[in-house]
Amino acid sequence: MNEFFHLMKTELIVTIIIFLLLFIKLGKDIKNEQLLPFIQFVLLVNFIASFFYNVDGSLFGDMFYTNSLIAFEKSILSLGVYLISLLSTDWLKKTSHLPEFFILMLSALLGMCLLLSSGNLLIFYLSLELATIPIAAMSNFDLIKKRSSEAAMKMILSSAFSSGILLFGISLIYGITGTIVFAELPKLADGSSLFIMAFVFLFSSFAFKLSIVPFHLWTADVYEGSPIAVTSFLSVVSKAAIAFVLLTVLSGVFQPLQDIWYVLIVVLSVASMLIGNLFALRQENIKRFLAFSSIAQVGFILVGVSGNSNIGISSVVYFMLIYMVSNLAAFGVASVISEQTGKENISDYKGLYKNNPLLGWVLALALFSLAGIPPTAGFFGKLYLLTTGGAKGSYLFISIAALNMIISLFYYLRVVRAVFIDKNDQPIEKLTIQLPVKLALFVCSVSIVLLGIMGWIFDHIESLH
Amino acid sequence: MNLLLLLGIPLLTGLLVLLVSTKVQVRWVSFVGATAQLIASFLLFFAFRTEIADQNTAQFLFEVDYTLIESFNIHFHLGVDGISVAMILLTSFVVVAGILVSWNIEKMTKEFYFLLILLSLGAYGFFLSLDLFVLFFFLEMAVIPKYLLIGIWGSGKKDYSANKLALMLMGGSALILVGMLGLYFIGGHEFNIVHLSKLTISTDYQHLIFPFLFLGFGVFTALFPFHTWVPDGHSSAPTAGSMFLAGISMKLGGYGCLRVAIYLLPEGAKEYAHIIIVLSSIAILYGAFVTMMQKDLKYMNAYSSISHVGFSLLAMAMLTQTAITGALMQMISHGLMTALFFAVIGMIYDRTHTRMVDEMGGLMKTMPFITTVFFLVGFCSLGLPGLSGFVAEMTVFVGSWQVDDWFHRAATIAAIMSIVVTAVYILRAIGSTAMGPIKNPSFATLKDATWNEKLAAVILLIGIIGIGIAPSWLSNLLKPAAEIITNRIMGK
Amino acid sequence: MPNVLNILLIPLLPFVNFLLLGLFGKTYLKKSAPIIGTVLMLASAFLAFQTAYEYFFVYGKVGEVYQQLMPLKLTWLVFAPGMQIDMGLMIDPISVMMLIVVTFISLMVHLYSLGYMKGDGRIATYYSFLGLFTFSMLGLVLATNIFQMYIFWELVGVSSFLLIGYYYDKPSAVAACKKAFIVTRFADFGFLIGILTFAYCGGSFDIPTLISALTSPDSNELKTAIGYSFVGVSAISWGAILIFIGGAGKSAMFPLHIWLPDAMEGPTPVSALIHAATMVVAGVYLVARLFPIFSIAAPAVLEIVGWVGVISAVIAAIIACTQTDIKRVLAYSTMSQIGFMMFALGVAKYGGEAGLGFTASLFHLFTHAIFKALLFLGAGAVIHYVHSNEMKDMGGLRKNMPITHTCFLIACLAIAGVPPFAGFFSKEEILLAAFHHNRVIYYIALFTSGLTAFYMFRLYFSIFWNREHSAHDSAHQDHARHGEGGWVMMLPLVLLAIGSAVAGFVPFGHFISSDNQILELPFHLLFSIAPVLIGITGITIALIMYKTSNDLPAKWSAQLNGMYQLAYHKFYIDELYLLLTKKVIFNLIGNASAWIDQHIVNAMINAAGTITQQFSEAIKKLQSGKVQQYGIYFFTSVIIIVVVLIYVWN
Amino acid sequence: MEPGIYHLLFISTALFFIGVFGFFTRRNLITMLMSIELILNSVNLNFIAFNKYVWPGKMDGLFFSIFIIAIAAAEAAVAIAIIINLYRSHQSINVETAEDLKF
Repeated sequence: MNEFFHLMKTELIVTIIIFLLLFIKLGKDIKNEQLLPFIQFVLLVNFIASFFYNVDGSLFGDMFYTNSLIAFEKSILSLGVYLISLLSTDWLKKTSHLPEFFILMLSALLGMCLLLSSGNLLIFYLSLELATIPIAAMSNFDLIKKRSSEAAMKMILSSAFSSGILLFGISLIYGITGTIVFAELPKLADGSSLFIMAFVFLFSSFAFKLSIVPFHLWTADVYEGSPIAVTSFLSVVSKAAIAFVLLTVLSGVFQPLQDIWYVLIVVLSVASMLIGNLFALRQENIKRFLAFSSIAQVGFILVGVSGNSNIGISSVVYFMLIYMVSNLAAFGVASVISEQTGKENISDYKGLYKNNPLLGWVLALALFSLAGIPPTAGFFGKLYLLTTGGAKGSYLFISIAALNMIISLFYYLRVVRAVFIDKNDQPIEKLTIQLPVKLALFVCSVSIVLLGIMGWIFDHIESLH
Repeated sequence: MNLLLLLGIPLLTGLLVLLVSTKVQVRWVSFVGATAQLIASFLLFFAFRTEIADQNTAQFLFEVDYTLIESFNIHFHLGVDGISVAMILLTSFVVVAGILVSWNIEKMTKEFYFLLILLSLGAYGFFLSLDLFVLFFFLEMAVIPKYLLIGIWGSGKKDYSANKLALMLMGGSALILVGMLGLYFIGGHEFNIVHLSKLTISTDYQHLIFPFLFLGFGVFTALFPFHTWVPDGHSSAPTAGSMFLAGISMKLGGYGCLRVAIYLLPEGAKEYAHIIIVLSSIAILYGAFVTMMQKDLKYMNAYSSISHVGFSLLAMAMLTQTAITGALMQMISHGLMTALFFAVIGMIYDRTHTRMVDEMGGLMKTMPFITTVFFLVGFCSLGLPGLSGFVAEMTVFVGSWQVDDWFHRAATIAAIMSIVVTAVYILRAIGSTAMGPIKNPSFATLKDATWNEKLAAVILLIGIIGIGIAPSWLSNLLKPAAEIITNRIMGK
Repeated sequence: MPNVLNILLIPLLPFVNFLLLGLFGKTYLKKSAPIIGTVLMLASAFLAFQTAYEYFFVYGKVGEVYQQLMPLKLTWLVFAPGMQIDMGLMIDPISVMMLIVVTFISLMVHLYSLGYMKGDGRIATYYSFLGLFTFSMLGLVLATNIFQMYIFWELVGVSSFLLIGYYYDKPSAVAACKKAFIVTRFADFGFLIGILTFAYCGGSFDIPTLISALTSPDSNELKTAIGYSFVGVSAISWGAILIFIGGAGKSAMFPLHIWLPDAMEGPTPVSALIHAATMVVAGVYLVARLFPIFSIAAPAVLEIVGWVGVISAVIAAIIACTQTDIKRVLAYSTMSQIGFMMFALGVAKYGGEAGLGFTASLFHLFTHAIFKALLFLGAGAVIHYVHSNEMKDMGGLRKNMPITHTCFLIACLAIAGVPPFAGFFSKEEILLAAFHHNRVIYYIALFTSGLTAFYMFRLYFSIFWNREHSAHDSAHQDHARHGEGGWVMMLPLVLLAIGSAVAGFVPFGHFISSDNQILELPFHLLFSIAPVLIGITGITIALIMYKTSNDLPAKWSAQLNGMYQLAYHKFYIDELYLLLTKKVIFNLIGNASAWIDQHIVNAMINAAGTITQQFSEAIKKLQSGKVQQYGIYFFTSVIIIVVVLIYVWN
Repeated sequence: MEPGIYHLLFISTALFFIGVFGFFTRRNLITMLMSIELILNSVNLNFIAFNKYVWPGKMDGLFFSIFIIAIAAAEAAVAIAIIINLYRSHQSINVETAEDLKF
């Protein structure tokens, strides 16, 4: 029993918070101004708690298992949620359904935690749905905005379709092997055509959630239409969770097929980088811009995945952490600006630095980190990904990845140029930044600077295996 | 001598610049920091000389080694040999001068100085590091400050130039990255330059990886035909930006070509030396001819930089000890000279508000100091004895002439021919700006250099004349290091 | 034994002058600058004469052979073992002779400039440049190492550049200084490659080492150097040719002479010092310095030297006959006289009697320096007086400027080869050497010396006789106020005139010969008849044409129309060069390179960006916004991946 | 004729493709949702068929299909809520009315 509490600690805490919020909702209305700090505090507690009492083990006949790496990944997710709750303060204070929003978000988080720990395909499927459906609802949270509902519609339909494909694949796997337990699958997996087909069906669902080209088409539309808090959740937390699971599934369950999926990953990685970058070049809306940039980033993550080694897993986890703080910083700035001025276009950012130097620096730092420019952490993240990906010795692959860094630098610099260089007669006036937002931006910036230079963090992740 | 000091001073200066409030404080903090760094560089130089005099035969001195990331075998590994010491001296000279000439920047002063110092930090780190990863880190770190310096404080078509510069340099570093990772895997997960230099890497691999590394660093040092960022970048950059760009940043590339590409992959260097020689001979002559046709002083100096840097690439590819020493001397000399050149152009531009050669004239009458410096630096550029350019070029020529076959001889003659063309464009620039009648009546009332400009010019002139009059200290500093490189090329 | 400090101070004192006046001349030493310069030069000249005396009469000779001494040799820069630049002092007959010439003429010019440049605002700069020039020229003369020589060679070039462009606000002066620098630079390109080739052959930059390696018949270096050939010419010959190109550039030999006439844009004392007496003979000195190599290892090149010299001599003399600017006439005359020195070297052999040409050449160098400096300083006095360079503005000045007139006449007689003035003796030896060695050269030279007498006296009569000014008297009165320029200007003239008169009696062969042994200069009275006669004929024709104003010159030039125009336009060599540089180098190469850079190299880089952008625009339709289409892409991709993985890859 | 596994699989595959086809061609959002339900049902059929004929000893397939039915219901609930909201803002449940977000 004690083991149950230890192993499912994060899930339990998240569940408790969800119920707590439900009860609060049932009770009489509390003003957002009072409720929000409380929620933020609780989420902080959740994040801090995720570091303690982590033990390895499994439950329910291996349906649920956890280890220190998974626990660390869960901490990253909790951190992401906490930071989002801070960064979106402006928007959250205005929203009329604050508890519901967090109930949905935490449900999704719960789904993701379960997903990371899932030990068989059933739990995997259930938690995946749990991690997806609430996000679709969240996308619609700007109830009166047309774009928000369009985004939600696209999200739910696409994800339902993709889970249909996923299920078809799972059913085939079940038909071939007779088992849905991860631990048994590698032994039973044969290289038959049907199995490969089932694998591709299954993989497409991952690709869909990670927005790997050519399964990425929903991404930009949904990112653009959703509220920024949701967009950042979608692009950071959700993506991180799926990436972590993809690592375990590919290198664990589908190890026998590794020659096949290596090729697949390489091709899709190149495609993602190219398409993501090429689309990002022309974007005007900052959210849409970040959507395509995140597609390109996923291409980079796949470089690390292709390495198929422990150090590759560490690099991906490390990179996701860096990617999270960088992207959240960018989204945080976008959110502040969007909430206070309603401006979301890159051209509106011209001359931002003049009145808002802090926002300008944070945004620049975040974008440099995304572009992989030292001394920001993004440089280290990307380099480690390339280093592990290069272990297979495919110079062409590494070269394409490196060349894509040039294209991506171009469009990141476009934003930097707007912020620092371009002239504007009516720049965005001085914005007030709320304390929680400031705190979160500070945390993100400091992490962006320090995560890379402090090499022991990577070594720590590496030691978790 | 602890090498961390050399990184610590700029880092501290940068942080202080961010902390202080007024523009005056920013300037003085930067200036004091840069001067302290200059003193530290001299301390390093003397400490290095003492060690050498004490028969310390280690390849790299004052090594510092901290494990950065164990899993990847990345070390924060610093150390210096003669080449690094010389490069660090060069950098600290240019930095002090650059900070001095920027004294009157009023727009976003704090940011400006911070970026300058960040850029210099990148250069110092680059010259100090003995670990490829750290080296690459510092190399890349210097890219974005350049972009911002040009973009924010630049002039002309600065957007285009800044973008071109950042993207082309990024392209260069992408190539370096690939080459570096290649070395890493071939060397058995090793980024350490010292260890890598002890390995015997199979010839095929060397042939494969060498182009990546050399071209990559070549982009930084304006290897033809990847030089096109140079003219636009330099001409749009603010004065100090151009000085740093040409004086320091282009040297990063040259240093990398030598230290990483040629030193670690000697077989590759031998294989591709012919191509490099052809490209750099083209760069030398073609750069000189294009310079001759320019009307804008900054474009002129930018193209002449392409031509001058071509000398060092040419000399490197000759693969003899004298030539490599010459290449390094040329890098140092060109760094000082071109920084001064840009400084002078900046001073002239600040006053006349034009950089067009044919709009000026007779400036000698109103600004004797500036034009005298202009004369001196022009003479340095065309290789006048007593100034550093001569010594460097002669070492290059003598070194190149040692390789006796028609191909190398022809390349050397082509290179020597460029000194005539250099004379043509330098005299044209000097003749139509400083000499002749005053064309624009408003120029008759211009003021001569201010104290900070004078100090900047004098500091760089000390370097130029110091090398020009007594070159052997520099030559002796560089030669042992060059010998190690040539020994590896010869397979000793 | 030589006193190192004394010798060292000879070049260093002018250098101190340069530094002192260059740094503080505008501020602290504004008044005293000329005096400081002159005093330092005086000291330097004194030391030079002392050194010369001691060398020639005290310690220089060991058993009838003058020793080559190197009292000081400091390593300056080591390129590779054996290949190093040394900075040293070389004391041997020719360098000591040159020391005297340079310091003496320089002193005269310093002195003269006190008057000539009086009241010029930048006189401190002027004196510091003079100091720089003298320093560099002395360094060149004293060089022990061929690279040291090159270094000072370049410095000499740059100080010449600075002094020609001294009147920097005159566009013609700016153009002239640029031209001078670039043309000599072009020649130096050859010189440098020549040095590299010599060093490659001889394995050293050290002059004595080089000479011994490349002249002793059994040395390996020489054998390889001769064996190694390029387009049928041996490496050593290539080296010698290239080095001679360097010398020809500096000495304004045809066809690299075009800068010299333009260089007259500089102040006249500068022309006297640099472009008449010292710098322009550096080419002669260079060949003389390396004479053993030329003579023994590359005799064919020496032949070339001879022909280039004599061609330059005659061409310059012809042009000089038609020029109207007095300084230009003197410039061409300089070129012509240097041609004499060159071909004298060309007709010499190493050692003994055959080395007559060598001695003669340097003898002529010595005498020419004196009388040509005198001519220039005299012309300077005239120009100072009439404020014009043109002959038509002069005439009848003999009464106004008696001292100048006398001195000028002595110099003209000297250069025309009228005994017993200096020029007669040296030219005599040259002609004698040519007569024994190469008759064609001898006849051309004879003709040239006639021309020399003619144009010199054309100059002389035009300035001092010709029209008797009545109309211009008032103007002359105006000029006359500053008279001939005071004693500081007249003293050098008188001293030089004395020199021109007596220098020929120096037993030159006792001091200088190709092998440093004493050579009795032969003197045949019968042989002298032809040159002297021809000289007198030239003078007579000039007398008829120019003594009084008449229409003979106009008539004759009309008769010789084509020839005259050709010579008047300097054989259109300038135009040819202009065509070559403007059309070929600027338009064909320069513009083409610039075009390629913009439209090909740069365009390629830009195209990479544009193509990416356009591609990005072209594929934007993929993201159609239709969720069903997304589904189709999704499903199709799945199917394609399955098919590819199963059928193609597996 | 006793229906065998191939018959069942044929039906499920047909259902799957009918669902996919419907998802691609129908313009009405509710109908598209129904098409997805068809896909899910084909998967259910698959699971049951495999469970009965291939792996009769295991119960995984049965459980799986029960969970799928449950999740499908949840999904449909959220989807319909979203569609209703879309109807409020767009006055239509035609998928083509909601194509503002593109490129």
